[in-house]
Amino acid sequence: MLSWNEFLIDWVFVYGPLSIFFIGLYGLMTQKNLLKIVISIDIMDLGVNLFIVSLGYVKNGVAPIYTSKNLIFIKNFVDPLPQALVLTAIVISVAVSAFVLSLTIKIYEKYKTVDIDKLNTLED
Amino acid sequence: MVNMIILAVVFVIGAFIFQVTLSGFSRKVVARIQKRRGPTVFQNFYDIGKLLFKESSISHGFIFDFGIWMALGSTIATLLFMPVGGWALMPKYANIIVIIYLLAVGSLGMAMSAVGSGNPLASIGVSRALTQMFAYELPFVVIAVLIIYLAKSSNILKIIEYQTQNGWNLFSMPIGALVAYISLMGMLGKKPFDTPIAPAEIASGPLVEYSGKYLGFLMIQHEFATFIEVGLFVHLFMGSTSIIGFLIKYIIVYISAVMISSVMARLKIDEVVKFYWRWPLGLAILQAIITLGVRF
Amino acid sequence: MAFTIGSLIYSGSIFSVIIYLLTRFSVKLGSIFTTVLFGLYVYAIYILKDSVSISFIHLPGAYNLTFKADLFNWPFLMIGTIVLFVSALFSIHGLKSFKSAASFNFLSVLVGTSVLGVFGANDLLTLFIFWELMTWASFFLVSMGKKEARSAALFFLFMSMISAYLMIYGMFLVYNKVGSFSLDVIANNWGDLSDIRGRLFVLFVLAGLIKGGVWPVHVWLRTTHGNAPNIFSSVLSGILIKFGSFIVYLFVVFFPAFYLTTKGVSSVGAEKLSHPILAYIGAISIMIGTLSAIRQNDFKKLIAFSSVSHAGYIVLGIAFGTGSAILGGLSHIWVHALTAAGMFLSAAAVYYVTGTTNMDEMGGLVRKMPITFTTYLVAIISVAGIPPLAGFVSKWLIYQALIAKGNYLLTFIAFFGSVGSFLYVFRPLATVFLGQLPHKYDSVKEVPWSMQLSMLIVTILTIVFGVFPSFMLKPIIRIEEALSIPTVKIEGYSNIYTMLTQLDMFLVAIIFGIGFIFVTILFFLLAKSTKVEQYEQYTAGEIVQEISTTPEIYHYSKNYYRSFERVIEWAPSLEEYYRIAARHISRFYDILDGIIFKSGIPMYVWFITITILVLLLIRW
Amino acid sequence: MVKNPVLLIALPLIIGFFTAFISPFIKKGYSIIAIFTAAITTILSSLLFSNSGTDLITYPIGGWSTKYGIYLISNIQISGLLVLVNFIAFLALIYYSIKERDLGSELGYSLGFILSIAAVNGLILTGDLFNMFVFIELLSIGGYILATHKGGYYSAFKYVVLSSIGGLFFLIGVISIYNVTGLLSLLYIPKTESFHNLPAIFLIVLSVIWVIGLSGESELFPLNMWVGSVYKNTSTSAVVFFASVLSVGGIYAIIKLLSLIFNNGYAAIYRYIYALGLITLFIGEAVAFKQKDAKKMLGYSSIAQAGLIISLVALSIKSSLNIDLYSSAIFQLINNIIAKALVLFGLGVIGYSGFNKLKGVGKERREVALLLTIGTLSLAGMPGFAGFWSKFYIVKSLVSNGEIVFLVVFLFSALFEVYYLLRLSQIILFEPQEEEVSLEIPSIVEYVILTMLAAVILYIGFYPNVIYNLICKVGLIGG
Repeated sequence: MLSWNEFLIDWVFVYGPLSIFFIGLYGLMTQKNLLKIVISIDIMDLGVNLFIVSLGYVKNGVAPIYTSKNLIFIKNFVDPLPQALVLTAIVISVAVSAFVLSLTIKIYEKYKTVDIDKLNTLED
Repeated sequence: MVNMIILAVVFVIGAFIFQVTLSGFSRKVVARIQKRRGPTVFQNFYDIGKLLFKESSISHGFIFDFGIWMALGSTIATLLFMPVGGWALMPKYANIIVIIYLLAVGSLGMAMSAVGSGNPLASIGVSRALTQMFAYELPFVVIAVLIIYLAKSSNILKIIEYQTQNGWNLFSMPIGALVAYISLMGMLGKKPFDTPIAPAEIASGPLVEYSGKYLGFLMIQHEFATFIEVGLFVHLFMGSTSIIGFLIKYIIVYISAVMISSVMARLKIDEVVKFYWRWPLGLAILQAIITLGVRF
Repeated sequence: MAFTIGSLIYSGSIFSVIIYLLTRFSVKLGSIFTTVLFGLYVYAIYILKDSVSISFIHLPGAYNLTFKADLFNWPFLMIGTIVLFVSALFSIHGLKSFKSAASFNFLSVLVGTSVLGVFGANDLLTLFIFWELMTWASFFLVSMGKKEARSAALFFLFMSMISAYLMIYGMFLVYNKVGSFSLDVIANNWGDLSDIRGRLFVLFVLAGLIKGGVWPVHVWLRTTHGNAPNIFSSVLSGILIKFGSFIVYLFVVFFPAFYLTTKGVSSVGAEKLSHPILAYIGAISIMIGTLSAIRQNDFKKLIAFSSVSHAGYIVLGIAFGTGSAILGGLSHIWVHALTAAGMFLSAAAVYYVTGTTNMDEMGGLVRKMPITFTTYLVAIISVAGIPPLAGFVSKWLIYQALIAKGNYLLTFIAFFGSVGSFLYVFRPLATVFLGQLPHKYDSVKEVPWSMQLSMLIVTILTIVFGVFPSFMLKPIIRIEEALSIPTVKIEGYSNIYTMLTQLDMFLVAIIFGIGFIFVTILFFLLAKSTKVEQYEQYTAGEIVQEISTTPEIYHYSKNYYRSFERVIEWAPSLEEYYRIAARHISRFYDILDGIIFKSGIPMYVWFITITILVLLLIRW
Repeated sequence: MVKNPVLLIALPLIIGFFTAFISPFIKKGYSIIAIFTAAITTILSSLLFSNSGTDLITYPIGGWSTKYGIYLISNIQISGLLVLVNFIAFLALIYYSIKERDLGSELGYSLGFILSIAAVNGLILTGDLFNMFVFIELLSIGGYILATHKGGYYSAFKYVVLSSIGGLFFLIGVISIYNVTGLLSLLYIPKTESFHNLPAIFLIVLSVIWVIGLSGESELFPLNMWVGSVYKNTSTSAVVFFASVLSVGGIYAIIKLLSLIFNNGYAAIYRYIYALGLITLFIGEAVAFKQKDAKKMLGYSSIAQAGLIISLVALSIKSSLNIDLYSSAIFQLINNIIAKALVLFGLGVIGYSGFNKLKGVGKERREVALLLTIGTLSLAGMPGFAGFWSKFYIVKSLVSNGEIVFLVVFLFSALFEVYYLLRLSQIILFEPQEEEVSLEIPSIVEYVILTMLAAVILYIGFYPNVIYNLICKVGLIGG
């Protein structure tokens, strides 16, 4: 019988984010609409970010904070670095999303379509 | 040196008289085959003389003349390298390759002169003549090279010497002799290989524009060339050291060729090529294989 | 004045820019300058004859370009510079109506330096660098030609690059083994290279065959020669394809023989130097070149295929391995350099006045261009191997060697090529120079003096080398003696002795001359002939003016050997197979482009995914 | 003077933000700021170059230990590459300011250029994995902006999608290695015990993920599908950036990862990457051969070169840090970006890139066409030009290592490369003109740019060892 902890680590923290990632990938492989492609990328972003956050998980972990009152070194600190990294990654993905959405608008303005098949014939 | 020059002059004149007489004789032979009486034996002398001293003749420009000089001049030059029996004017240089190629200069000169006349029939004739040459040279070369190899020399005198020691090549390689004989027919332009001349078709081809002394020169050239070609065959296959023997064999070969040709009909030029490259060439290679197989 | 190859190359590269600027200023001046430069090359190489000099161009760093002029490469340098000089002389007037004359002269000088660099190289690196220099310079030169020249140049480039890449691989193979590019070092260590010798041989000889235009890699010659600028064709066929022969000479004769000689072998026999497969490749090349040349309708393409056939003679001679065969093969390089130059220059002269090289459209030009005609006539007599011209000597030497060894098949093919060459060389003579002169060429004149002069030089050299073959053979015999290859004896200027027989070219020429003069005198003693107009012909009773309104109709030039072509029509064309292969490669590349790059984003993602899966799942 | 290379990254960023802030007050002259930035980074990198030696020097930032903190690494090879990249960026910006300033918003694109410079410098210099990720993303964002310069929005879209996927892969790799070693420092990860205990399959997956993650920027297969259309549909200055600046960042990042992290004996890894590089080389040359647009063609040629370089580096590490192979790869990288920049500038000066429009323009723009031909000849590896020597050294190292398969693939693709490059010159110089094209008269500055690059190519062509010896002396970073 799977313990709750193993279930959490394996299925929620690893396979969960990965499956979200693959859903995004599936979207990229199948969708022909630019907006849907943008959404697929965002889904992939989400999956990766969740994966990063989940790697920092430590069972019964506490916040990795030293204060002047609490100078004791505690073994089950949660790793703070992935959380710091994920912030950067999220910022970047937001920026990219914004950019790519504006590109989509521009493309629509220029070609009056967001369908990939049509765009391929219009611009190569 | 003076001796050499006298000998050369005598040789050329002798060859001329002999061959022209013989071709006159051959006309008689043909006539008899065709149940005619035929002209006199000396008819060819009359013809040449008449043509040479004719008052009027037509020239088509410098190349037309130049080609004639080149044709006759180089044929005479070739003749000087040609041995007769065991005798040769320049024994050291009686080289078969030189003779074959020098003879080509004569043909080239004649072809140039003929095409230089500007008559398309002449051009057609020349193109056929060159094609025919390409056809008959190949089987001939295979056999000639075989003989050169056996004699270990391309000097004709050495080849004759080889035959006096080992017997005639005619007997040691009969297929080769047959091939060379067929090639000889082509060289001489006898029927069925008279496609380049084809009087009824292209009005004698290369000769169409010639008259007077031009035609006379070309007739002389033709007689000399015949002498060289038939002579080569005799030397290669029936080599003998005496001049008289040579002349007898020569007469036999030449007259037989004339006789055969008088009962033949003309082939088309692509048939000529196909024929030579199918039968004589194949037989020549067969002969080469047989001879080499026997030797090794 | 001390010349070295290095200093000549320096001067060439500096003058190339000056000549470019001069030609921009005045075409004639630039070409004269080029001619003077190449004339200087000829002179310098001539006085370098008996010197063994090694010169350097220092590249900063580990590699130097080293050059030598010694008896082993002198003949190549000599003939190369002569052809360069002659075609530069031709270009003084020949470039008049040429659009990019400045670039032409600039690149010509680069090609000139590359000739010095390749033939004068003392190490493989130098050889390779100048080889590639020649490739790109001549690529641009060929591009300047006719309409189809651009694609022809690209094909030429492609084939040249294949040969260059084969060479660069071989070059480093040998470098890894002996630690040097130097030819002497390689030759001295030739015996220790046994494990890579086979590979080296294939790489370099194949490279040489491609460049030399030998079957089955001759396919670039037709289009390249046919479409290159006319003046450059003579250089291309005269020298540049001899680069290939030079490489073959190095690897088939020079290295093994030099090694054996340094080992103290007193006589290097044919068994050590003979390469039967290569000899047969040369023989096939003779046949293919001859038969293809007969079928050409374009003056220059015909000469191109004759080059294929003659490259075959050269390879056959060199690869056959006996002293007489190598002598014949190497001297054929001289012969063909001159005759190819003569033929191409006369083609260029014809093009200069008529603006075409299509043989159908011409005729009777001998009336207008006697010098050009003479050049062509002498060149073809030499090409066909007819005495008393140079072509006979080299071919005769090859025949002697083949007959002496009793190789029937090769002898037969060698004769085949020779007899066949009568056919194809006669076709331009008949259709371009002889026959009826069309009205459109009524006003043409003989080409200007510089072109006449350059053609005369070629003609005279061909005759001199034929009548006095020792000028041509002695330098090559010196090579063979230095390599202890038993060779033929030569006495005086013209008497050649081989195992089988002897030949005196001067005597042949004299007798030929006597016969000719005798007949000519006789001709003039007889009654004078009347000269008639070109139309006055025998027409079987028709009146010329009625049946032919133009001379073109009365000139037999189209399908000259149609009846013969019918006999060989069934033969497949190698060129066609190459074209099919190229089309397949091209289509495959199109498919790659279409699948990978032209598809949309979903396909891209599929590709990415598949790539990752393939990379991860295949256990390497 | 200033020895810390951090200014190479910080200064462009600071200038960029500053420019953005002052944009409400000044309306023009942003391109001058961009040129100014590139000039400063060029000078700074030359200073760094003159001060650096062959040893790898670490420059910690903020006083942190290099094991845990952010730091930069540099030696004479890295700084030399920086000089070159910044210099070409400088030339491209000059070209931008005189010719293409009005193509789009001057502010936006100037910022894009400045951002790209910062990102490339950062990517080449950084010694830290997460920083590397940030710079990759920054580089991509700079690239996204540049890709839209001439309104090629759809091609930019492709680029964004592919690059984002690459970035995600890279991030997954970074976080995985952090999870097992607890470090992000390139120099220290291989020294940890936990790294040594990692199963081989983990390292293989990791290396594949990283290389594929970086393949978007370095133009390697499989994320390089954007290259052709972006090259075709953007401005000359932006294309020069892509070909000679941004791709260098990507390629050098891969080189750093390979040589610093995986440098001791995981032969399997190198087989993958080597194969990937060879496939890229072959496909790139094959597809470039078929193009009818010069810029697109050069784009695919860049792909092929990236594949070649990565293959060589992978091979050099596989055959126990072979300096020859590595040096020839770096030499090829340098020669390639210079020559490619020259050809692209030349095309920009002419103003067209479709073959049908380029036909015969050399007759009117003779000097430009000749200078451009120097570029194509160098790319084709003809003697007298820089490219010959890199090809020479590549073949030399391949033969001496017995890599015949590689050699055959390389030479086979090089055949087609020579063909299409010289065909470009041929079209420009010799083809008869078919369409009427209106050509602008080039300014003297444009000639100066072209001449400068051509002179560099010729100089290297005659004195290859000046640069090659330097590359050889350093050898592999971390080697």
